[in-house]
Formats: sequence, structure tokens, C-alpha cells
Amino acid sequence: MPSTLTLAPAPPSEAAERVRLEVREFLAAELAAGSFETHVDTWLSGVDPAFSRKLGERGWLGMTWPKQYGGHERTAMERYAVTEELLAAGAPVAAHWIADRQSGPNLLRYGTEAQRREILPRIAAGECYFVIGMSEPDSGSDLASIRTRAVRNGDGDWVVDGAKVWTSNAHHSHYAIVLVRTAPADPTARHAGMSQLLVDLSLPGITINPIRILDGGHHFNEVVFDSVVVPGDMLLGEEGAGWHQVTAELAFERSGPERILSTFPLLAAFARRASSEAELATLGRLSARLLALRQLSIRIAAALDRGELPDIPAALVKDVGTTFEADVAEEIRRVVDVPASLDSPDPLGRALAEAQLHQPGYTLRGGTNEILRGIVARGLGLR
Amino acid sequence: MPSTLTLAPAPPSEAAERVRLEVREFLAAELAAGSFETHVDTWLSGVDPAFSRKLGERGWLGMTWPKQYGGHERTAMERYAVTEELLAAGAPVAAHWIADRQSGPNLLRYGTEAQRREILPRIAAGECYFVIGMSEPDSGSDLASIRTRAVRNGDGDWVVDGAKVWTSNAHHSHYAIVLVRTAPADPTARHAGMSQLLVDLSLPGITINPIRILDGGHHFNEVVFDSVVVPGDMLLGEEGAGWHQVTAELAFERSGPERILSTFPLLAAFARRASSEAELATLGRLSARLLALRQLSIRIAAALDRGELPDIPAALVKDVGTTFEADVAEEIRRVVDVPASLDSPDPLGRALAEAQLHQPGYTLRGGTNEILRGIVARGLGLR
Amino acid sequence: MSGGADDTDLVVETVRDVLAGHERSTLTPERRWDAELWAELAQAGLTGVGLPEEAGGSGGELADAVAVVGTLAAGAGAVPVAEQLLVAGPAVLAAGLTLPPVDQPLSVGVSGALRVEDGRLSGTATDVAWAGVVRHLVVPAAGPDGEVLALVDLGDLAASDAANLAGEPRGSYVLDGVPAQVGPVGELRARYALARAVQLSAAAETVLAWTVQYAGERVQFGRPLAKFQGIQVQLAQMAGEVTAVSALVDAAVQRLERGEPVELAAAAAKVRAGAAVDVVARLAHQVHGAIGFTQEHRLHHLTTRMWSWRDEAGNETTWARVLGAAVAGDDPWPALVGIV
Amino acid sequence: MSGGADDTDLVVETVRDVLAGHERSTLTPERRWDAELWAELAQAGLTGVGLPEEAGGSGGELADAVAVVGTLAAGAGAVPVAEQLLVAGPAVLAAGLTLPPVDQPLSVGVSGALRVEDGRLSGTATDVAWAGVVRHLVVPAAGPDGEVLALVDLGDLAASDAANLAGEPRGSYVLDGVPAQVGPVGELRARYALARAVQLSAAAETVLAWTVQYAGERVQFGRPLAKFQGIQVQLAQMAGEVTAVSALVDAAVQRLERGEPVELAAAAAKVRAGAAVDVVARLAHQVHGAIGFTQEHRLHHLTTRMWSWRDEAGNETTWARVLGAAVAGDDPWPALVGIV
Repeated sequence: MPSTLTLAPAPPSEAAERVRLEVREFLAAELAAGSFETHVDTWLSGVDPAFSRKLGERGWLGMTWPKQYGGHERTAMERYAVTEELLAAGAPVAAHWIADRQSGPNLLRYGTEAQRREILPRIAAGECYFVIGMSEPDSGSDLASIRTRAVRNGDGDWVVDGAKVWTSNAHHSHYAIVLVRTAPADPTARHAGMSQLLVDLSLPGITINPIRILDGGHHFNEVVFDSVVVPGDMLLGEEGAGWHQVTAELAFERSGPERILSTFPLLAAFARRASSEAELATLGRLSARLLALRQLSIRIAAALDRGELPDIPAALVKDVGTTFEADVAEEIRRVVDVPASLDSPDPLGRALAEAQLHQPGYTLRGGTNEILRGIVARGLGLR
Repeated sequence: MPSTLTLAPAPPSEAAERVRLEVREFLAAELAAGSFETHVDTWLSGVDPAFSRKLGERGWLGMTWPKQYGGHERTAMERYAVTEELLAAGAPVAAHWIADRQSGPNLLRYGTEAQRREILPRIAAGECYFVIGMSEPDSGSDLASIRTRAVRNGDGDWVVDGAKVWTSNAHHSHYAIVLVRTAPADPTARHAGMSQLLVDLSLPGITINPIRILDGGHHFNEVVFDSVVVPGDMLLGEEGAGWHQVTAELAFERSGPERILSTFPLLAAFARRASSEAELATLGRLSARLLALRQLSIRIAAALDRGELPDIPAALVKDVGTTFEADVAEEIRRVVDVPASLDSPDPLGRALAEAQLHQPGYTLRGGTNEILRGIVARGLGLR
Repeated sequence: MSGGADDTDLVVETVRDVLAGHERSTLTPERRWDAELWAELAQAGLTGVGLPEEAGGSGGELADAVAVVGTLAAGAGAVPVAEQLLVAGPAVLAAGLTLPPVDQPLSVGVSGALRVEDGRLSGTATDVAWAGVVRHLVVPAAGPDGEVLALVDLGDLAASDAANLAGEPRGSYVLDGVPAQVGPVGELRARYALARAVQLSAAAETVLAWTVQYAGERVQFGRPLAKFQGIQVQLAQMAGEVTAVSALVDAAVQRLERGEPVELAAAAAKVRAGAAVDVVARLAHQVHGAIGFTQEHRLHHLTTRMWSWRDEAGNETTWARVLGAAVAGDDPWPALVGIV
Repeated sequence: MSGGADDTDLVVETVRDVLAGHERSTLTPERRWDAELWAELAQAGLTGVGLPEEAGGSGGELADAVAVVGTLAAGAGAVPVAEQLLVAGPAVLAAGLTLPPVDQPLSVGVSGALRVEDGRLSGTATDVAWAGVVRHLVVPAAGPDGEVLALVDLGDLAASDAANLAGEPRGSYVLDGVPAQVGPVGELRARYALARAVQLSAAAETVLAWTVQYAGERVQFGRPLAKFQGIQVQLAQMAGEVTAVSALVDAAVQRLERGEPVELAAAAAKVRAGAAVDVVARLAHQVHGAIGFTQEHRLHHLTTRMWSWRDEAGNETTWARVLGAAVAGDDPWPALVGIV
């Protein structure tokens, strides 16, 4: 097998199994107390700041970060156990999701000391939420074609004009990390001249417009920047290195348990009633697919923790994993005769409806599968 | 729907239903008499000249051709009914298959009067068999890259040098219609300079080497031409028009019942024992796919009979149909627990083995599915 | 109306004109039906197409009714026309019952547990198409001598407030001795399945056309999407599904037109159309990208309907078992080719 | 042998050297096994790897045995090493029975109807791996107090002459009171399934590598196949399957190494590996084109094996039901993540 695809096993971790049981106990108690209801795809749709703060109080956000920034210096395997337990339970984790998974690590890597001290502890407390400003109305998967630009004014501040779309839950968030052009587009170097800015979403000139998805839910937004003045020290990382920073970030975000487990609450609802041979066979087939993906995902998390960048397997997890997420609904509906409806009296009918209505999103977010297969092809030495 | 995809219904045909019943009766009697055994994929592997002659005697070869050439002037729908009955029964039709389906019509269209009078009645009698000489060892799907060439000598005859591969049953056949270069390759007009020759396979200089497929079966051959002198009047059609003639021919051969029914004998063996809910559901799903493909295929046959050239739907039938042929084995093996083996005491186990071992062939013959999808894309206006 | 292909074209034009006069209903999440569209269709006689004039219909052929249903399905018209013209209306007439006035919506339900005694219908009808909207309802029910067809006037009986994935009403009625006309049940379930297959086929054709159009217009990495081989493969796969569904559904409808038994043809059509939905909807959304995932874009009006329609009137597995049982046995080939 | 990663590398090198000294056996259609290869492997001590020296094995870790089996699977070695090293050998030792000499091939069968009474085995063992070739056989059999493991010396008992799709012998034995050693049956079936999954994983990795190599070399329309986006998509799909199978099989093997119960992990591995076969083999043949369909080309040595191995030792449906039954219930998530 090409060496770009092989992954060493993750080290066994007793600490991870301990915290896994703590989270499970916490979730059982919260469910019993009615503090949340299980839903499908809650890392997109389950916004609940009170729940996020509870996780922060228990030390389950910013888990791997240094203590000086509010983190807990725990292992990647412990963090993995916590996040997959939350997703499997369909708990409302959307408020803090991007900040904890992506923006915090980004700040740790590229942020100034002041930015880290100010923001990271608030993320770890479950009180500060982020959005990612990458896609634009006309850019699609082609990030090099973005047009939002930032120009230095006389005071050394950045003046930002443009618009970003598909920003998850911007209407509940505090900051955006925005990819902008800081130099004019150069057709001979398409990936040059971009930078990342850390933007406070309460700044004057920012408008947040809802983008409703097909079930009518409001999770996404268009964020419009109209001559927004962003302080000069809010550049994240290096000027002109935006493309490089974003590419590394995308590799990170592709392989987590959220690329496998978005529809697990549906699978669980099905498992609670599966009894016929056909149902058990379907449950078994889906379980085997899930277990294989989970092994891959855990191994990638361990590799990332060792400082490796397994971008080819990460792209594979996102490609195969999100297809699996969609297939869960398809396979289950074939063997049960329960109408999918958000109003169903049957939890399985509701979960089927939620899973189906969110389906187009699984494969689209984080780069379309076509893009991912291109990455894999490169990893196989084909490009 | 794009108009390139729509197809009018085939006219109902009582004559077709009559001859269908005659064929069914004939086949039942032959099976009862042990004159043949049912197998999978018999239009490739079931060579039986005696059986072919019986079909000829009954007027079931050359059915639509003019009577003056030994044909029977029956309708395309009657011919369709006969061929699908033969395939569904897994009867040994390989000897005459190419001659009846493809080479005869080719001669009718492009042959000289002498060629027609000499050859067509023998095909219709089930006594004269053909192979197609298109692919070459290095050409693959890229027919424009063929290198076999024919040069006129002083007597006005053609001297042929080169080699053709994947010629089905050349070792049992009398003639080949060979695509050759009659002018040097021109990089600015890749499809120019090719012609078709009608070649008697008993001519000196022709060597036929077996190409065994993965189950060890000998159906394919390499035909090597070493300074073979082909009489000058054996040019088929126009000199230089070979590419055009071949392209039209491929469109014709893509949509017949043999693109759907190669593995029907396996489906039938399964249907004879299906009883559990899972088996009946699988049988029903496969039946629905087959019925849809059959409707398409019949409508295309009727359109061809009206003189239309529905090449886009024909490419779709070949793409979707051959995938179906392969899926038959895959779906059935999932619900039965019968080991696939050529030695199986169980007819289902033998049929599974035959279907599996021939599987790579279904999608490859007649142009790979990639090529076909390109044709469809063009039909959708995408190229 | 006198029938024939020209008349069918005229009917389709009329439906398109009516649809064009309406904003397409954004059903989700408000969940309503399009009363204005229904009124206009009724006004134009389109809610009685294919039902004989002497029974109170507008006359015309079954092919005309199929064309009306397909055109409304492709346009996501939020009205119970498929149920009235292809299912409940013909079933009522085939059972020898009195057709309610065709300007009052008539629908169908095939789930739940219902019984008829002494001309009164009792029990719960679940997953009723357009519950809360229709005036009359046709259901299968257990009678003293086996299953029958029952037609009831719902009056102002309340339905539970539930909807399918597109927001189309799909609620339940609790019936407590409602007076019913009763007759032979006939092929009610098969008609219902075939009607959904007709809608699925029309919707899938439209989704393919939209996706081809989008791929030709949307530029990524400096080229229209349609120029990428990966996208072409996806569109060809969609075209293969759509063409196969279209041919089979059409053939099943022709059986119905010829007055032949249609249960197995309907089963095959529903199975095949249902199986195409995942491929067609998934690839359409994949090619459209994020924009097709939004409520503003037209795509979801059809994809959400397709996801629900394939499960309604019996899903693929239910009908595949019926079909499989008919093909199983010593002579599968004659059994199979006798179906359509 | 003392175990550890370096030793495993050494074992793999040795197996490769032995394989390189042999023409790969063209099993089909002659249907034979590779007695010379077996003799050389036995000579090198490789037919006892992972079995303790005190029991007559060559010592070393389970990981070494897995490496031997994987290497031979990838090389299409026609010898019963997977059966001996991963299934029958360990099962015999776990049951407390006496291991036959490791230079005499030992195999396994799990189908048919067999019973043990007074230390004698009777009935028919069907689908026996390497029937007609092996000297000793391990089977599950019905005993007076439930299922047991039975080990018999077949002597020169004749087997029926049958083969799987790759020509590997898979015949039956009729046993008529053959003396047997008897012990607890343990996880014999799961071990067998896992052994086939190990072979499938190794074969799939090799088929992917061959296909990538071919696509890089074969020129069509003036470019290597690998430059076509359509081909790249197919190779990426294959890579996704192969990588997933590889990770899961590896994790299941680790459970075995740690001495933990392995039934459900083996079930998952067999289901996942079996499900990958259709995708991997079909796309590999598709990319290779006609040449890969010939007997001369190496591809079929692995694809025909993969087609058979996925059905042997229980196909996906059989094991999926076992796995599904274990996950079904009120707490599916803990049940699931406890499996591997």
C-alpha cells in the first residue's frame, strides 16, 4: 500500500477511557434532567450556550491547550473520546464547535500572545464562539478566487470589504477568522496575496444575513463587510500566507469524529428497535463501516498529535465518512417502514427526517468530495 | 428532460408475441432433449454450430434482412423477441452472434452485391460466423491509435500487416471485418485514413492465438496478419470512411438485450428458489431494474427500426445495463449462502461462479463505461 | 375534451400557464397547501381531467391526467391532483361509487386500521395525503367479507397536524362511524404507488435538467462545472437513472391506459423510481453545491418531495417483495416479461 | 524467534524470498496447490510461525504469523498457511489438544453436519479449505454436551474434487467414525473469519498498488490513464475502501494479540473486508481494461481469491447479523465502541 495511506495504531489510553465514562455519566444525567434532546447533526444545528458553558466548567473544551491559556494539557486521545461521546449522544455542541476544534488551535499556532491570553480562556470556558470566513458567494470550492479584500489605512488598520457565506452560526458568534485578499489577484500566482484576519463580529459595518437551509433551519449566514475597520494587530499569522494557513487548517478539520457521527443518533434510534434478520444485517453492515472509519479517524488524531500531517488519509476519512453519514439514512429507510417526518410521533421517524434533510450538507462542508478525491489522487502519485 | 434522451414507446406487436412463444416451445424441447445446458453469458461462451444451424432452419437468424439475401423480412420487434428468449434461456448462441447482430447488417449497408449474395444467406442459415477486428494490443479504447495497416499492391489487392485482439471466437469463425489504416496516421486528423476490410480467416498469413480469460476459458483470440493478401474487392464501404462506419456500428451494438441479460440465467436460478423476505426483496429489486432496462432497450430497437440513431440512450443502456449484469451476482450472493464454484452440486452455486468469473467482461466489451459516459455527456450538451 | 396527443400538449400548456401565474409555494416550514392554485386548476377544469364527463369529470384520456400530474409534480404544485386524478377518482368510479364534485379535493390514505360496518367507517387513517385539506377521502377498510374501498365525506373533521419532508400535509384522521360509500377495493394501492412513481419520474427529469443547466452555467477554477470529467460522470449517472425510470413508468401507465391489471407493473415502477431517488437527489445536490442546499434555491422543492414520495404508498422494499413473489417460481422469465 | 517489529520485517523478507523463488501458481484451471512452496516454507520454519516452540511451532508473535499470512495472500501463494497459523493451529492449542507436526498441512472446515461420539467423528464436512491436500483437519462438531472442537488425522481419506473461484481446493470429506481429539470449540469460527479478513486486506492493498501502477504506465488518448479525472476518482474510491479495511482488520488483530475476545471484532472485520471486495475488484478490472481479464495477467490471481474469500468462513450478511445483534438494544454506542 502506498506509504501515504498507512497509519500506525493509536496508543491505548486509559485516561481516554476514564474521561469517556465521565462524559457518558454527565450526558445521561443531563438527558434525564431534560437539559437537552438528542438530535441529528448537532455540531451544525445544536446551539446551546448554557450547555457549552457546562462543558467548559468540566474542562472538556480546549482540552489539549496549555494551561496558561485556559487549556487542560490533556492528550489528543482524551479529547477524541470526549468529542465522540458528545456527538454520539446528539448533544448540542454547535455553539463552541468551531472555536474549540479549529479557531483555538489556529490562534495557538498563529495568534499573538495578547490574542491568545484574551481569547483562548474564554473559548475553553465555553463562552466565546467563532466562525470561519472562507467561502464567498461566487467562490465555491475555488478559494483562490475570493474577492473580499483588506487594505491598510493611514492608521495601520485594515479596512475590509466583501462578503462571506456558509458561516455556521455567525448570529451566535463573537469572532470570525476571515480569509481576505491583502494584495491584488495575480493570475500567475493564484494562491499569493491572501491573509487571515481575526475580526470581532460586533464591529461597525458588519451585517449578518441568515441563509436558511432546505428544512427552513437557520444555521448558516452571509456576513457582509462594508468598510469594516479591523485593528492592525488583528492579522493572524503572516501577511500573504493566508492560503498556506487555510490549507493546513482544512486538513485538520477533515478527519474528526464529526465526519462520521453526524447521523449516529439516527443509527442509535434504529439500533434500539432492530430485531428482524434484515434489520440486524443492516445494523451490522453500518456498524462495521462505522468501526472502520473510527479506527482511521482515531489513528489520524494520534498522528496529528505526533506532529505528522496525514492529509491523504484525512481527505479519505472526510470522503468516505460523509458518504457513510448519508448512507445511514438510506440504508435504514430501506428496511423500516416508518415515514420520515419532523412531526413523527416515532423518534425513528423524526431522526430519519432530520438526517435526510441535512444530507446534502454532510458531503459539502469542508470541501466537496471531488476536491478530496483530487487530494487523494495526488497522494497516490497520480498528479 | 433533454430531447436526446426521450424515446417513444415501441409499437405493440402480436407477431413478436407469436414468435416469442414459438422460440420458448423450441427451447423447452431442446432443453428436455439435452441438446444444450443453460449457462451464463452464452453470447460470448456458448459456441454450438449445430444449435446455430437449427435456429437458421427455423428462420430465426437474419430475420429482418431482405429475402433475396436469405433473410425473412420480419420486424425488429420480432427479432428482439427471439434474441431475448434465447439469451434468457442461456442457450448457446455465440457461434452466430456477431454475424447475425453486427456483421450481416454491416454487409447489407456497405457490402457489394456479390458479397451480400455470397455471405448473407450463409449467415442466415447459421453456417457462417464473423469476428470484429477493431481493438489492438496497444489501442485499448482509443481506436484512433490502431496500427494494423493495409497497402495496395500492384494487383490492386490489399496487403495487411498487424494484429487484432479480443476477437471473440475467431477460432470458430469464417470472416473478420477488420479496421485498418489505409493511409498514414495524421496527427491533425486522427480519425482519417481508416477503412474496413472483409477478410476470409482461412487466408495464408493469418495466425489465431488464444487469449484465455481469468477462468481459463478460451473465447478470445489474437489474430495476427503477416503480409496477408486480401482481394481488392474486399474493401467494405468507402476507403477512408472506416472511423465513421465503426462509430455507427458501435452505437448499434450497445443497446441489445445482450447488454442486460448476460447474467439472467443466474437470476432465474435464484428466482426458482427465492422464498424468504430478503430473497424476494432482492429478486424484486433486480426485476424492476431489468424491466426498466428492457423497456429502454426495446424502445431503442424500435427507434433504430424507424431509421433513427438514438446513440445517447444506447450508450446509457450499455452503461447502466452492464452494471446491472454485474450487480445481479453481487446482490444475490449477499442474500444466499451458497459458495460460488464451477464444481458446485447446486445450479445456483455454478451460475454464481460463472457470473462472477465473467464479470469484468460485461462492462468492458463494446467500449468502457468511461467512454460511454463521455458520449452521454456530449448528448446532454456538456462537451 | 376528446383525447389524443395534441390535446395532451394543450393540457400541459394550460397547467404550465396556471403554474406560471403562481409563485411556487414555499411549503417548508410554513406547511400549507396552495388553495389558490387548486382554485385556478378547478376553474380551468383541470381537477377533473381523465374522469368522464358523465361522472362529473372533465373528460379526456388517462394520458392527459398523467400529463397534468407530471407537470404539477415538476412544478412542485402543492395540490392533491395526483391523488384525485390517478388514485381516488378512478378507484371510486371503478368501484361503482359516486364521484364527489371534482372541484372539492379528494385524497387517499392506505395506512392505519379501519373497518366498515353497516355503511359506517371507524378507526384511524394514518399518513393521509393532504390531511386537513381535502374534503373527501378514499381508504381501504376491513369489511365483514374482506377488504373494501370506502369513500367518506370528511366534512370539517380535524386532522392531526403533520407533514412530509416537503411540508405536504400527511396527517391522521380518527373516524368514528362516519357514513361511507363502500365498493370493491380493486387496485387502489397499486394505483397510488403508480401515481407516486409518475410524480417521481417527472420530478427526477426536472432535477436532471436543472442540474445540467447549472453545471453549464456555474464556473469553478475558470471553467464551467460541465467541463470537468468528474461532473460529467455524475450527470451521466443521473441521466441513466432518469431515463430508466421514465421508460418503465411510461410503460406501466400504458398498461393502465389499456385497462390491463397493473399491480405488478406499478410495483416495478415504484421500486425503480424509488431506487433512483437517492442517486438523483444526492448527485443533484452534490453538483449544485451549497447553493442548492438553501431554501431560496428551487432544488429542494423537488428533492424533499422525492425523498418523501419514494416512501409513500409503500417503499421499495414493500413493493419489491410483491414483485419478487410474482417472479419467484419455476418460470421466472415468462412471469417477468408479462409484467410490462 | 523472539518477536518484535524487526523480527516481523525479517519474517516478511523471508516469505518474499521464498515466493520470489517460485513462479506464482497458475491455479486455474488446473486446480492444484503448491507443494513445493509449502515444502520450502516448512523448511524455513514459516509453517509454525506464531505457534509456541514447546508445542512444536517456530515461536514468534501473532503479529509475525499475520505478516506471513498477509505476505502469502498478497503473493497468491497456494498453501494453507492462513488456516494453519491463524485458525486451526491456535484453536487446537487453545483447546488443549496436541498440535500435529507443523510441516504437515492442517486446515479447517466450518460447514456440514458433524457429530462426535466416544472420541469418533462422523458426518460430512463441506467446503473444507484445501480438502484433498491437508493431512489434519479441525472442525466444529456436535457433542453430547454441545458443540466441541474436533481434530482428526485424515490419513489418505479422499475428498471430493471441488474448488473455489481461484481454483483453491474446497471439497468435502465423508467421515465415518474417524478417531478425533476433542476440546472446547472456542472462537474457531471468528478466528477463521478474521484470517480471511487478513488475507482480503493484504490482497486488496496489493490490487490497489497494481492498479495505481498500471494507471501510471498505460497511455490512452495520448496521456497516462492516471491523468484522467474519471480514473482518479475510481482510484480514490479504491483507496478509501482499502484504507478503511486495513485499519479495521489491523485493530481486530490487535485484540487477538492482547488475548481479548475477538468474535465481534472479527465479525466487523469480515463484514467490512467483504464489502470492499466488489468495489476494489470491479474498479481494478475496470481500470486495467481487457488485459486484466486475461489469464496471463497477474490481476486475476488476487481478484478471484477475493471473490471467494469474502464468501468463505461466513459472508457479510451472516456476520453482519451477528454484529447487528450485538449492537442492537438500549445502549448501542457503548456496545459499538467496545468491539474494537
